[in-house]
Amino acid sequence: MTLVDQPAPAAGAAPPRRLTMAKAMVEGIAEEMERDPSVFYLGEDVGAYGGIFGSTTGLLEQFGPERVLDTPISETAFMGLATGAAVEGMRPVVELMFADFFGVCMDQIYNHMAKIHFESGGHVKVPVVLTTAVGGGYSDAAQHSQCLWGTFAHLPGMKVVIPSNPADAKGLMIAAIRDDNPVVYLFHKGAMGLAWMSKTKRALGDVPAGAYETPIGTAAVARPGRDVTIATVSLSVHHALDVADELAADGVDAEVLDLRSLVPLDREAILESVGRTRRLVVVDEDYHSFGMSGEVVATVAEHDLDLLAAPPVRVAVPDVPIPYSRGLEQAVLPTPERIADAVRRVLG
Amino acid sequence: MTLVDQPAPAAGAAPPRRLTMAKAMVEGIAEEMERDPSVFYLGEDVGAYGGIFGSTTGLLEQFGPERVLDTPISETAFMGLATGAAVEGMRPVVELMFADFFGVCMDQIYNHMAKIHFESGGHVKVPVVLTTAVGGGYSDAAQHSQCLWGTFAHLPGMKVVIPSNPADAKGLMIAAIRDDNPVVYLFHKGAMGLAWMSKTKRALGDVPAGAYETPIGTAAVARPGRDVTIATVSLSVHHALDVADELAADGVDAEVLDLRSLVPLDREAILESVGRTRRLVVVDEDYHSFGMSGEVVATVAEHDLDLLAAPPVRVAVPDVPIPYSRGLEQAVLPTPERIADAVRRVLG
Amino acid sequence: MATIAPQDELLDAPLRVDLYRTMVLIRTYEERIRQEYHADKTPGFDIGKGKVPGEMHLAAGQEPVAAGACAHLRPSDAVTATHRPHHLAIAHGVDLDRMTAEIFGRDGGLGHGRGGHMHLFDPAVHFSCSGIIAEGLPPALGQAFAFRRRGTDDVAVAVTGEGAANQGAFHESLNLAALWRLPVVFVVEDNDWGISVPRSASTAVADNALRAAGYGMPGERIEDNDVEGVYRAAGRAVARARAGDGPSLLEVHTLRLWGHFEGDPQSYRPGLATLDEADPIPRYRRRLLEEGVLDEGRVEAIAAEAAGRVGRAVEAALASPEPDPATATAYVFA
Amino acid sequence: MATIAPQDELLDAPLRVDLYRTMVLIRTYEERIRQEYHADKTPGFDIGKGKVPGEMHLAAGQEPVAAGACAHLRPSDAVTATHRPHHLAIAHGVDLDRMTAEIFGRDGGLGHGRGGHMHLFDPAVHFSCSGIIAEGLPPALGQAFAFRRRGTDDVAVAVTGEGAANQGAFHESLNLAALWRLPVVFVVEDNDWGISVPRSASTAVADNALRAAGYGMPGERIEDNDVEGVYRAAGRAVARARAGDGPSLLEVHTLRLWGHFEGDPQSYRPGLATLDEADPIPRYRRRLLEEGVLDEGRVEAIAAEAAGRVGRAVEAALASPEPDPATATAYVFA
Ligand SMILES: Cc1ncc(C[n+]2csc(CCOP(=O)(O)OP(=O)(O)O)c2C)c(N)n1
Ligand SMILES: Cc1ncc(C[n+]2csc(CCOP(=O)(O)OP(=O)(O)O)c2C)c(N)n1
Ligand SMILES: [Mg+2]
Ligand SMILES: [Mg+2]
Repeated sequence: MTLVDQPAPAAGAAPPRRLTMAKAMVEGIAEEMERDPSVFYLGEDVGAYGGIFGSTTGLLEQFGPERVLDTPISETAFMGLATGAAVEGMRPVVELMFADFFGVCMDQIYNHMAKIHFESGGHVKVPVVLTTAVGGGYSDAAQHSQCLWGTFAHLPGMKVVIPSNPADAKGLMIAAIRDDNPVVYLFHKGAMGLAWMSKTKRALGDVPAGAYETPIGTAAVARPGRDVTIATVSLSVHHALDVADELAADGVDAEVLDLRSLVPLDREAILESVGRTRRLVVVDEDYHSFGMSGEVVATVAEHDLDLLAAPPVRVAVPDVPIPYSRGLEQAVLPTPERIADAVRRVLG
Repeated sequence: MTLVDQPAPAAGAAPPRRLTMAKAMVEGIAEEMERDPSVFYLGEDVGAYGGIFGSTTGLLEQFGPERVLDTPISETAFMGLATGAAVEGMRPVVELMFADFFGVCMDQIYNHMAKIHFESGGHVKVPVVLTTAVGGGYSDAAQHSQCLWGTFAHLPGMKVVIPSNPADAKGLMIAAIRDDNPVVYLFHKGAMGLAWMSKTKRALGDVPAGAYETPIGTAAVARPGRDVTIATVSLSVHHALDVADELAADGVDAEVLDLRSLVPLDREAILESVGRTRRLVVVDEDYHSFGMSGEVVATVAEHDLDLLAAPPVRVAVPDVPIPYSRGLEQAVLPTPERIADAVRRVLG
Repeated sequence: MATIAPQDELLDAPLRVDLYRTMVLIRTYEERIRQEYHADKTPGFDIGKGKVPGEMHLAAGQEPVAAGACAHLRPSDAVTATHRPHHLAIAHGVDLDRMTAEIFGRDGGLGHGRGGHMHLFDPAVHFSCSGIIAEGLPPALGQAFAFRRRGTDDVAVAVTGEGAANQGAFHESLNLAALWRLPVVFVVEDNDWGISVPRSASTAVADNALRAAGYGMPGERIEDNDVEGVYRAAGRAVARARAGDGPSLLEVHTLRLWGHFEGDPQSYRPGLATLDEADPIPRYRRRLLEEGVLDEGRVEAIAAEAAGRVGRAVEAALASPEPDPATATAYVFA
Repeated sequence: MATIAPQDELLDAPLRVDLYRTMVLIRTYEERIRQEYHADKTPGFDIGKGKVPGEMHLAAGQEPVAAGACAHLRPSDAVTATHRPHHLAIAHGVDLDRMTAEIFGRDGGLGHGRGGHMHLFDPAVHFSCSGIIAEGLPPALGQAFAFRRRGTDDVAVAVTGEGAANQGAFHESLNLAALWRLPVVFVVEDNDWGISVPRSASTAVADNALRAAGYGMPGERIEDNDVEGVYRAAGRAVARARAGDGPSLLEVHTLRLWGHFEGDPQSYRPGLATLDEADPIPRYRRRLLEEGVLDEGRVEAIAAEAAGRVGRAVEAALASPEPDPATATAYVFA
């Protein structure tokens, strides 16, 4: 009975290692902190606790309190501190405990972190990584279960990356830290492989040792297929893969496209995949309207209507706050059942 | 040389009157304040100043400082005050001076104002109207020129209305005040008819005297046409009408659909119009990606791909903060030139 | 509402028994919730499983704050709590059956199962809470504003943790409440911790009451987790608010007896072994026994009464149906 | 950086002349900007028209704050200003030509015409500003943090208005800076007004220095818009920050001589007619003349020098080309 994971095994173990997404993320941070003294991590409960969702487990022990800093519950102040430190050449990684809390510090994020580079005509760089936990599925209700990537992706000036698996979690973290721009890094609690939360069988994955970058702005074909493209991100990639496996038994060959990054959005990969499968299902754990699902559909429609053999289908949270009660929450999340239904629908 | 408008003429004048959008908005507020003692207005510089953009001119004189309250620059506190007062049965209208400032108080808006009704299982009502100024075009740069309606519309629990003309400004205000839900009311500075800002010829309009409601969630055909649907909101409605007039000379008959409300979005009206014209241009002064333009396109695409004879075209701010310099700003705004180009493109 | 005894006089015996009874009811309730919460999460703690899923923040040790402050309130007064709301809800008289049903995610809950334990709204007693740090304060200002406009002398009690006192919302709320002389009583529950972060690592001053001066309002810190100290100080603050003299700030040095949330290993926390010695309930019981205000029989009766009440609440909750998933999108708009 | 004279000693004459010279340069600059701003907006004021469009917030009357505080700084120190930034930018040595080009929206501007007058960034002297109330403070903390990490004794001076002192960001920034002993000097420019709202209608206390106690840092209010008072107080605060002893809060009672922004009718403001009497520049000039630190010739030379410098800046700005609209989407990402 614990909400804390064990620290990752000591570095130096030979590849391939199977790690949880949390451990892979921490490994990426730790390797960059070793390489570059200007990298530091700050946020709430990221020190002794190791991050409520295991995002910093072991970092305090390894790097000490000068580089792994617990902050007061003052998101505006410490988010801005990260921005200012980045302006002066440091490379902060700053954690917002839940994405749901963005509203207490959004001005720092989108009016400052995201805009200073532009306003300065390119003269000032703001290399911050903003890490934050997203997603529901464990009855944490309306203020602690949201994904909100559509909100971040709508506002210019920040890159937005969303790893779904351990290898990408490490590679995108390294790429984000090395990027000279603000990068919002959204990790799904349900995909972190935490001991105290239900896991999918895909929560563990092979993670290369040593430094590598997963390119920001490049989607990945998580499963190639011919009949339909399921475009999605984050935990829903796992669900989509499960659904694809299940539908394969019925002779349906679904392609799962893990977008991995919303800004930049790999529109070419979407068009290429849909160009082959000619059918599109977008799965989005964020709210339905005015977000990712609409953007992906519009990307295809405005490019070439003939690409699509059937109207695209969206599976998202139907514009309702996330309800607490399990049955209600499951009814609004993009569950495997809803994804499978959508695939069947788009196949006609 | 003044940034303040004159107060509206005394009530009782016979209809039809031609009013600016600012005066029509104020008239709606004033009539509701007279009718319902639980209505009050609060915000920064809404008292003696009369609202930086004329949203409250004359209200202090008419209703006194108990019902028209200047606040400290503490958006989180006074936004929440509005929510709490609404919970207790009052009907506050609360002004956020510029929509661009949402980030200093977004938690109050979307985690409280917008969610309390749901979290309470419908037992608590939150009848707040959140008024805020949007839009650029006068070189107010990256922190004072945004529209951001996509951001508000993405998050469930708030209605989002956007008047483009004086009659709707009054009717939507009255409807918003009487609505039992939080309603975000976005008024475009460039459409208010302010003496100190460039105006389109459509800044003045006939406004009925007395109380009437413009239904929330209903789009309006601002100009009927057969060849193409230009779906848009706010100041861009004026530009679209200008473009339609101009193109009529070339024999193009454009329909201009003023969505007026993003939540609820009148999807039927979009489908009905596009069903007739079979061509769609979406004009959106908000950022291009993950917002309104994508949602409107997706609404059509997911309904019936055959509705469209050509790929839809979006005219929006190309995911760049609003630049200061006039030439740069005009290059990123959805100007009449860009709209006309898009219409020509969609007509093939 | 009993009259407030001066600092050096003993409080009335019946009042002291009431304070004790409230604390016992709260503790009994939270022990039961804790048990129900963990009951079906084994083997292997899984936060999303069981009859009561999700995060669970219990207030064991903080009962003196709730009992002492809410003793001055009537149902028409408002109380705003945090992510850790049960003690205040119970002390302020929130419907226990429907609150419990909400915690169990049932349709008969305060929020028809939509809200959960961090989102309890009972309009009958003007109770609300929020899971966002310090952001419950601003709506309390609005309630107070509405009370004054309505011409009543009702007040709003707005509670946060010491960690929350470093949020911007705290500052803005205190300034605005003072400026507009709103009938608000701000209560900071200083339990020394904000999750794993000790007060010394979050707050630049040792006493939040010091901050009251920055808003021109009275500030007072109550040491020792003393329910009677809270009662007296809250009495002054509530009276001041009712009289139209504006807000006050109280900080109570209290105790988080258990983890931040259930499942918190508290490995960051020294002195865990001896924590129970500081439990305010046995301490107060011993004192009332010594002073002859309680006897063993009365103690047992109070415990039995609490157990009975809590048992009935849990039974009622479990008897309420799960919400129908087909209604999952209901209640977004009125 | 002159050494700081004790409170009762006169400042050195050359320093006093420097303070005066800085104030004159600022005023000369702002008078010229005001003139350019309005020049081509007539007939009928149109905010979006002219060589300098958009909102324009000038700091006439607040020169003592900038001159007094920045006199202690070196280019490696940071200054963060608000929507009203010119006086601080000039006093801290921001490149005047490129700043002016930015205000005129030219490609040679500090931000290639992207930023405008509320968004001036000059990394060479660590200068920045923001149009969002109080939200410039948190980044200043980060600059101070980086300076300390780098092992220098550089400091960050973070400036806001008195209206801004009621924003949450103000509170959070002061607490965090104090907690981490960051080398920050917070300066509140109290010009009595937040647009049309007088201080009494925004702030629950008469003196923001009182709030410093809530963060365990020294607080000091400088009355009378006195440049030498600012100089002395800022000297103490900067020295403290350089020594590693943490932040301080200064509030200066200053004067908004003109409207909130250009075009502000100020109909809400009493005493407009006599405002010029309080202008700090003639006042300081008279004093220096009386005390023999300046003579008329020197005064004229300083004025001429300022006019020359400002003239050259405006010329340079006007010589810079407009940005190419084809590059409108540049600089979103590095
Ligand atoms: C704005 C915001 N930031 C962070 C959190 C996460 N969080 C929940 S409780 C908590 C600690 C609160 O500490 P305190 O205010 O002392 O209350 P306590 O838990 O001790 O009762 C934190 C950081 C949150 N809910 N909201
Ligand atoms: C968060 C936010 N709210 C409101 C505004 C609009 N606004 C710009 S300046 C100003 C007044 C600021 O007053 P003060 O801090 O005293 O500075 P001054 O203008 O007097 O220099 C306001 C309300 C803003 N820019 N940002
Ligand atoms: Mg605490
Ligand atoms: Mg001011």
